[in-house]
Amino acid sequence: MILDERFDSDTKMWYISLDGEIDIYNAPEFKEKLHQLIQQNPGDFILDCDSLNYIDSTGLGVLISALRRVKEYNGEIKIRNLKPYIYKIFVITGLDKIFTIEVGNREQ
Amino acid sequence: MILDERFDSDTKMWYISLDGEIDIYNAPEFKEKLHQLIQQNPGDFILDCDSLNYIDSTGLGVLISALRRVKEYNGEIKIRNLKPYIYKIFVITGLDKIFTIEVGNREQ
Amino acid sequence: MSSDLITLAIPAKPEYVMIARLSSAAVATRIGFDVDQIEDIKMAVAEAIIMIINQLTRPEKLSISFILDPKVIGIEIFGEGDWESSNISTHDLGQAQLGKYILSSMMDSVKFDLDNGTIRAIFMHKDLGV
Amino acid sequence: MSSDLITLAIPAKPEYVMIARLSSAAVATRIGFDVDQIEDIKMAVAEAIIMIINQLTRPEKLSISFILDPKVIGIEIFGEGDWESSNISTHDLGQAQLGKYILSSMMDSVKFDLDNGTIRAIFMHKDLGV
Ligand SMILES: Nc1ncnc2c1ncn2[C@@H]1O[C@H](COP(=O)(O)OP(=O)(O)O)[C@@H](O)[C@H]1O
Ligand SMILES: Nc1ncnc2c1ncn2[C@@H]1O[C@H](COP(=O)(O)OP(=O)(O)O)[C@@H](O)[C@H]1O
Repeated sequence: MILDERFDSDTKMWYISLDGEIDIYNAPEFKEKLHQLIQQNPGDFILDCDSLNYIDSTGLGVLISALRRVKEYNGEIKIRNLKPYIYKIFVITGLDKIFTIEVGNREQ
Repeated sequence: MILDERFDSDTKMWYISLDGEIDIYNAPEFKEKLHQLIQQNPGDFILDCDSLNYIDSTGLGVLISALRRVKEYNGEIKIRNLKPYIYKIFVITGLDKIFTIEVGNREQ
Repeated sequence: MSSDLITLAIPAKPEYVMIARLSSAAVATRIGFDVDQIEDIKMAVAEAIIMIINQLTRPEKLSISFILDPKVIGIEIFGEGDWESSNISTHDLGQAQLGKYILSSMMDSVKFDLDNGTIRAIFMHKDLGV
Repeated sequence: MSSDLITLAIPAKPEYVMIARLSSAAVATRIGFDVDQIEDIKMAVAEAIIMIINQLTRPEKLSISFILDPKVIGIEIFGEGDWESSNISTHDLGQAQLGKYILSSMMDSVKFDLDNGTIRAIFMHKDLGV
């Protein structure tokens, strides 16, 4: 789920690496964790999804919920290195328009 | 199942690479194929199991059936590069005693 | 030739949805779907289950039937438990909307069996398309 | 707390055994078994199914139940179809012997439900062992 988290106090950015699966089973824990990080340091978020293999609508809901909170202080959530079939899910659901999705810098 | 087959006419040996899964579903095809190779060139067999991920009792039965035929002309079947958990199945069933199993030359 | 039927029943708990997902992938593999189609089917089954679980106030059991024909997979998902049509929050509605987008783009058809506005069962199918 | 139950039913045809195998792996993963134990459980389920299929003269359906407790998996496999106790060849007996060796070493217990010398159902269990 969350493989790694690091707050850069110079740029006020959270660097989060996601991995494995985010689904109806672990989404509540993921939500709690993200909200906790937002409270701890209300900065921008970079979510590195290089090792993320699966996310369902519950996981997407958590991202939306986090985005709402981050928007409250005019922050943003950037999503990076999505695998093609996960990127497809963001497009299908229209979430590619509300998150800043960086495409094309996926090294492989 | 059978990834690759090659008969060396100098040494009178069949080099067979197995891959994937050999189970109740494809065992009949595997049996037919082995018997056909035995008829074509009654030589010794080297079965390279480096890419074999799964074999069930039906697949083992095919190997036993092939061994019986090969023994008729005093040939042998050598099994090479078994993955540890597949080697375990040969030991459990006692088949490690009727086949020539080469251990330890598995490069990884 | 009549269709082959595979059925799976799991407790309607989040920790078991993954089992339905992986079993669906195995079924889809056997029919001959390609890697992307298998991903779609896994995802659709999971979303359908999530939708049904979210509508039940006391989810108990989920039954998933796979109806297999040479080039088509039909999937029926049915939930057992208590539910009320009134208990759906806007939060859940947003969630359900996400699920519906995903379902309808992953499968070739999706039908909802509604009971008083609540989804009780979902039928969907996907063609092999070759 | 009572056990959770997962059931899977497949047509008793060789091409579907793989689905039971992969579903068993998913169930075992969820309980927390390690990679080797999951391999054992997959293999045991497949061997039990093969044994039952081989005893049926006209195999129809296989039902697999997984009874889940926090640290134990119980598996019951039951076959439907016609069978006669007389039709088992020595070839099949050799095959069955291989299967029995595998089953008994992969699982912590194995029980055969015999009807006139023929296996109708197989019950087995494995402990998580931690
Ligand atoms: N397209 C959408 N736009 C906005 N919100 C959505 C959309 N789809 C779903 N939602 C819902 O918004 C929810 C997150 O918003 P929020 O109400 O802030 O959640 P929470 O109160 O749990 O933090 C998600 O759970 C999601 O279900
Ligand atoms: N431990 C064993 N030793 C010898 N044969 C065995 C043993 N276990 C099983 N067999 C059976 O021997 C069969 C292969 O022998 P064989 O009668 O030559 O088969 P076929 O007639 O199909 O070629 C296998 O299908 C297998 O079931």
